[in-house]
Amino acid sequence: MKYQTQIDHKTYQIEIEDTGALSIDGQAIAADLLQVGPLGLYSLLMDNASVELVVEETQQGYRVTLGSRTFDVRVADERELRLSGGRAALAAPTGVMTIKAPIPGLVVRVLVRAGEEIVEKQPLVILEAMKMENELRAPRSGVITAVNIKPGESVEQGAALLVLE
Amino acid sequence: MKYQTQIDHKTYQIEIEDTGALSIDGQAIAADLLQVGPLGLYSLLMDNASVELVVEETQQGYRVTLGSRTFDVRVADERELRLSGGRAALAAPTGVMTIKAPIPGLVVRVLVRAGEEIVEKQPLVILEAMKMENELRAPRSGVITAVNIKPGESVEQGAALLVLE
Amino acid sequence: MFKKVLVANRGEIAVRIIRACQERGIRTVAVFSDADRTALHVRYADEAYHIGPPAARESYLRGDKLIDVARQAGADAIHPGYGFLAENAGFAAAVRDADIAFIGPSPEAIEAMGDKITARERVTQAGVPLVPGTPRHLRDADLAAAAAQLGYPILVKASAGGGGKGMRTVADPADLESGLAAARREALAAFGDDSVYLEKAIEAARHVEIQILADRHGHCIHLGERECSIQRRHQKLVEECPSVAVDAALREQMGAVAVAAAQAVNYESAGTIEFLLDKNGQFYFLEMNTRLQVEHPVTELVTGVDIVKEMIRIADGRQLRIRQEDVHMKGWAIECRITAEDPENNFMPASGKIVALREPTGPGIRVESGIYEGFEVSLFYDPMIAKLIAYGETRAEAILRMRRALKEYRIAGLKTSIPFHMALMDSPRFQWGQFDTRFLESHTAPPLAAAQEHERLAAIVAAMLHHERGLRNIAISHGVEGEQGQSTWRRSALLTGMRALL
Amino acid sequence: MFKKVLVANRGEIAVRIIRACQERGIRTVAVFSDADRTALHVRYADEAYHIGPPAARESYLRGDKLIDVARQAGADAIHPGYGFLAENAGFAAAVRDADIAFIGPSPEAIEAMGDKITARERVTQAGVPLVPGTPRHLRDADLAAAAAQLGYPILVKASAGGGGKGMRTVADPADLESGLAAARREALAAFGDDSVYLEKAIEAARHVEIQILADRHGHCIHLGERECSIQRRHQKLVEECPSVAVDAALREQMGAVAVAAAQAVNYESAGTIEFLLDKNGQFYFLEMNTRLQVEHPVTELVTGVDIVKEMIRIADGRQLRIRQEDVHMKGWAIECRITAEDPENNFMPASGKIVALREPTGPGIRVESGIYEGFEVSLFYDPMIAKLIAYGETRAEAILRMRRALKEYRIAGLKTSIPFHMALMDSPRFQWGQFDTRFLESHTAPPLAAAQEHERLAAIVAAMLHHERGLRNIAISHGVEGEQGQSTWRRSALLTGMRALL
Repeated sequence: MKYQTQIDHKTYQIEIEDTGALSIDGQAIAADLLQVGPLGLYSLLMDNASVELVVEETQQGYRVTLGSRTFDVRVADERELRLSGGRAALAAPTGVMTIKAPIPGLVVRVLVRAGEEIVEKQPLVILEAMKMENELRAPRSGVITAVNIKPGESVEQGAALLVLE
Repeated sequence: MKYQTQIDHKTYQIEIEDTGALSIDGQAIAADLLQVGPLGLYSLLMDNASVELVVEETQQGYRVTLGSRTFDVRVADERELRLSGGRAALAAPTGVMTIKAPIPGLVVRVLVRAGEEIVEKQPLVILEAMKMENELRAPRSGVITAVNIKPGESVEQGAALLVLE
Repeated sequence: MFKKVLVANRGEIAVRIIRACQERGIRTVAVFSDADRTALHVRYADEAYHIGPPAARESYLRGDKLIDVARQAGADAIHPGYGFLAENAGFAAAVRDADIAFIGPSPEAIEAMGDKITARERVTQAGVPLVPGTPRHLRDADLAAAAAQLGYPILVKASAGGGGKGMRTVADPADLESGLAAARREALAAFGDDSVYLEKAIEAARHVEIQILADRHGHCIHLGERECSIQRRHQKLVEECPSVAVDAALREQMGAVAVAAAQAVNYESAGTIEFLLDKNGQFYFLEMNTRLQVEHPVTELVTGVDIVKEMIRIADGRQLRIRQEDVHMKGWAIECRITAEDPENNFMPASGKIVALREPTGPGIRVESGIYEGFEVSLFYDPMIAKLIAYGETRAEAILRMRRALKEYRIAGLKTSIPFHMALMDSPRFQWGQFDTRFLESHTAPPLAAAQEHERLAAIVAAMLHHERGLRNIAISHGVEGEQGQSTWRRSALLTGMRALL
Repeated sequence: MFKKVLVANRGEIAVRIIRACQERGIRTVAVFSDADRTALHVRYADEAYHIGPPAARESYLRGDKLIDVARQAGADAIHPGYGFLAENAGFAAAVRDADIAFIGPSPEAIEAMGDKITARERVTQAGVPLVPGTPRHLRDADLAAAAAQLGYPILVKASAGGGGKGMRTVADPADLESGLAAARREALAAFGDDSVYLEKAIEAARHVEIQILADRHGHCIHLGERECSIQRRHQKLVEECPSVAVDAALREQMGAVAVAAAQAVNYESAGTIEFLLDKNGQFYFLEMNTRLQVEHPVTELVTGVDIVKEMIRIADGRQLRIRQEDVHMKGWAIECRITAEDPENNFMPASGKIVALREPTGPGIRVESGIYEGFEVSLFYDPMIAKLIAYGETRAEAILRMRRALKEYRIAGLKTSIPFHMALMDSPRFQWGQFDTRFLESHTAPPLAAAQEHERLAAIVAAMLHHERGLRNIAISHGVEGEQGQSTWRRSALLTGMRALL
């Protein structure tokens, strides 16, 4: 079985045979993966290198934490790749996206207007919570199509603040 | 609902009402029990006393560990009590019982013969394991009806050593 | 000695105090809000009482309820921990009026040091050096004039403040107006008082504080300094004892000044005098924290003194057990505050259930934790969920132990500050001890470890899990169910791995 | 310095050594049997290699495989830990022949001290006092004659032995024959050699041992004593540093003798000289353990020296970093060996899956553990699964901390020695320091805490769980699922509990 995995903008081709033999971008490796403990903690031995990882399933795929870094990994298998004609299966999410409040708080500043074009990681809203100001940044580039809040408003956790298209 | 619980030879009458109100041997208490963590660890607040317990379900009922002590508790509800006519529901196990090897090892000595009457906690077999001699004792009084092993024999964990009636 | 102590707090510090009581044979009473019924402090205490809804103002800040519980439980003393009511003079007075011992200083001392202006007046009479500054309650126009006189850069601070809230640095006169407005807004939100004052900003300054212990019989000693310059928005993230910037002579000098400051308010109990230390070895009084400090463990490890137990003894009216000459500093300790915040996203507070937890152990490692596997971290309280403290013979050994322990730490389910701490421990400037309180401004994003190989591993693991799920369409086989090592991966990998060996 | 160390062991000691290497920036290689694929030492190491089936003789005792793995992994040193091959001179020689550094003494030193008769001969020449005894390889008749001459009670010991295996005390000449037979049988089973010898039994003796460190440049120092008298069947259960029975003068005297014993075999690395100490302060050489000792952490806490890191430095050919006069003992440390054994059933070995685990933390507590939640404890290896070490300013504080920590420890799924340790810490004779190696014979069943109230609580909890299961016929509601506090119990209890407060 062939898989295509994508992390940020980098793609890896992984093949796993029925025997369990595994290769990445054509290079064979010995990989041994076991869950340890009741929850998403895994022990991986890859060519005898020992690594512990935390894996959580997300809507888009898998969130893998190892060392001090977290990676969001999307995986497509052969069938999904065929159906979508290659890379498209793993394209970045597009379409309408609602920016929600990750924490409850007071809107101190709104840094964008409806209709404004924005780029990934651009600051959008300043939210005060825990008596500290927190900056919300754009998860991806796009156009702001709606602004549902104004400064001075209190918002609950999960409240829809902006719409991004 | 009324419950009768038994630990060793002591019996407690516990009543739990639909409101959650609880009494033990006629004395009302406020009890708040919550599981904490993924497995059998519980936090109990009883009249504001805070206790942490580990509870495991066993064939006979519940094994409750708190502080340094472990209690095997048998519980019968109203219906079970009616059916069995009171205390009988919680009588000690009788009938045929197989004494099994709790660990694999070498049988060093057999201290009882078939037909011998024994009392609870009497030593039955010396089993050498981990290079140390370990004494198996009688779980209850009765008569040994079969001896399946002899000194010098190696036994696996769980092997039937003796039969007690 | 006290028979029963009520701990008027939650989280790691409540657990810390409960442990100290247990180690003195004193029974303990915990209090909890609806959010904390299963929290560790409730489970570790002998008794626990519910005090209200999650919001602190309806539970942990309700002094009346806490005193009611203490009466009901028959507690003869209350330890306030830090935060919440720890520096509330009214609460300390109410506890005293209820004929219950307050394990901390007198209401008078709390009040004197709690008001920064009064504090400055009191300590300056005792010969404690101050940063040049203004009185409070000035109007913005007067503050602007004073600022021009003091010289920029200048610091705007909340009169009622603490913990860096409502604090602002202004480098340019043009920014003063907006800086004052922002500081007043934050101060009002945090303390219900928008009064601010100014201080000359000390450049390249370190935040160094002195731990003191004082009994009610006139004895007061210090336990050396703590280095707390690693701060973000005036919030401490990492502390150590001792400080690379303090030698024995300076320690003696700062210690004597700290003792004088404490004695200026007839201080009793443990307390901390915070100083700014500039690059020339000049130091200036900042404020006194009239309570147990978050970072007290680093001092405990280096001096061998259990500060919480000493507080209990002092509140019981005993004389100090140790004299200044009995205090010996040995080794080096570093503390990392583990917070539920995302260091890769501007330290955004995080909430959620802790789905997996493994705390580091082993030589030289101390963990002070308020969490467990299954605990729900909410946004109701301070984001600090645990403290990791490493002790070593030398600073290098402590740093290396901290790195090792951070690497062992597993908290899954929410973002934490651990990646920040790992990057900091790898930072050469931190390792060399070359930093001041602005270190994180100039080094805001310490580079995270290059992770090319890690990214590849993450890709492989995701594909393997996807494969296993797809193939079997059942849950991933768990290594811990049944025999260790039941998985298709295991068998194939062992076959591969064994070939070279056998 | 070494680039990569292979740790030829498992469990807590493998984790301990891996941590020391990480704290020195050395890469680590773990080895594992089929039973240990997911063990902590495998997960904490940088690399891990499979070496065979669970049985130690097919995996951890296979020196050839270990050396093959070291070569394959490019390891330049091997640390053997304790047990397994740690005192196997042949293995140490094979490692040396493979041009890999052995982090331990020379094969010659291991061999000299491994044979008890040779050891006695070598150290006696260095002026080390011995317990009067016989040569080995005597026939039973000669042993009987020698016993009569030495005087009863007498000790029968295995020539090849260690760890108390094959050891017997005989008080009456009539029991000598059966005692010899039993000892020979155990010795044969344990060591493949039924040769035994006799020693005069020292009554009311304590087991006190001296930790030494020696480099290859002729420097040898000691790190003070450890008290190890709390033993069951000659297996240590609890150790402390220092010993209540040793004062500064005796420490100096025993330390000097221990250094002489080590130098008699040109010893290099960490090692331990075990003594019997009688009530008059006379001490006798028992044996030398030519390896890292299980109980090394108590010495580390009191002296501040990381013994494992020192072993690595010494094996790298460095000179000792500290001189005798740099060794200062401060505070008190106690270690409890947490074993998978049932103390209420004659210490029967226990096996099973650890379904819940919470290790104690906080001030003065160190845990050295080889287990995790989900780990399967098998009967293949030593039953010691973890060590709990408490440190305090005084012995009393250490004991109180140990009690507190034992109370916090939760290991569910199998029986452990924790209840034994809790009872021991409550024993007045232990608290007063009045014990010798026979303490547990005369105090075999320290009374477990009176548990009338606990029994009642157990009854209530069982009825509540039974009720909840019966009523709903669904799984017990978990406090940790969804919001904290979702249970019928909770609501009713809070109603009850709140009435008094509001």
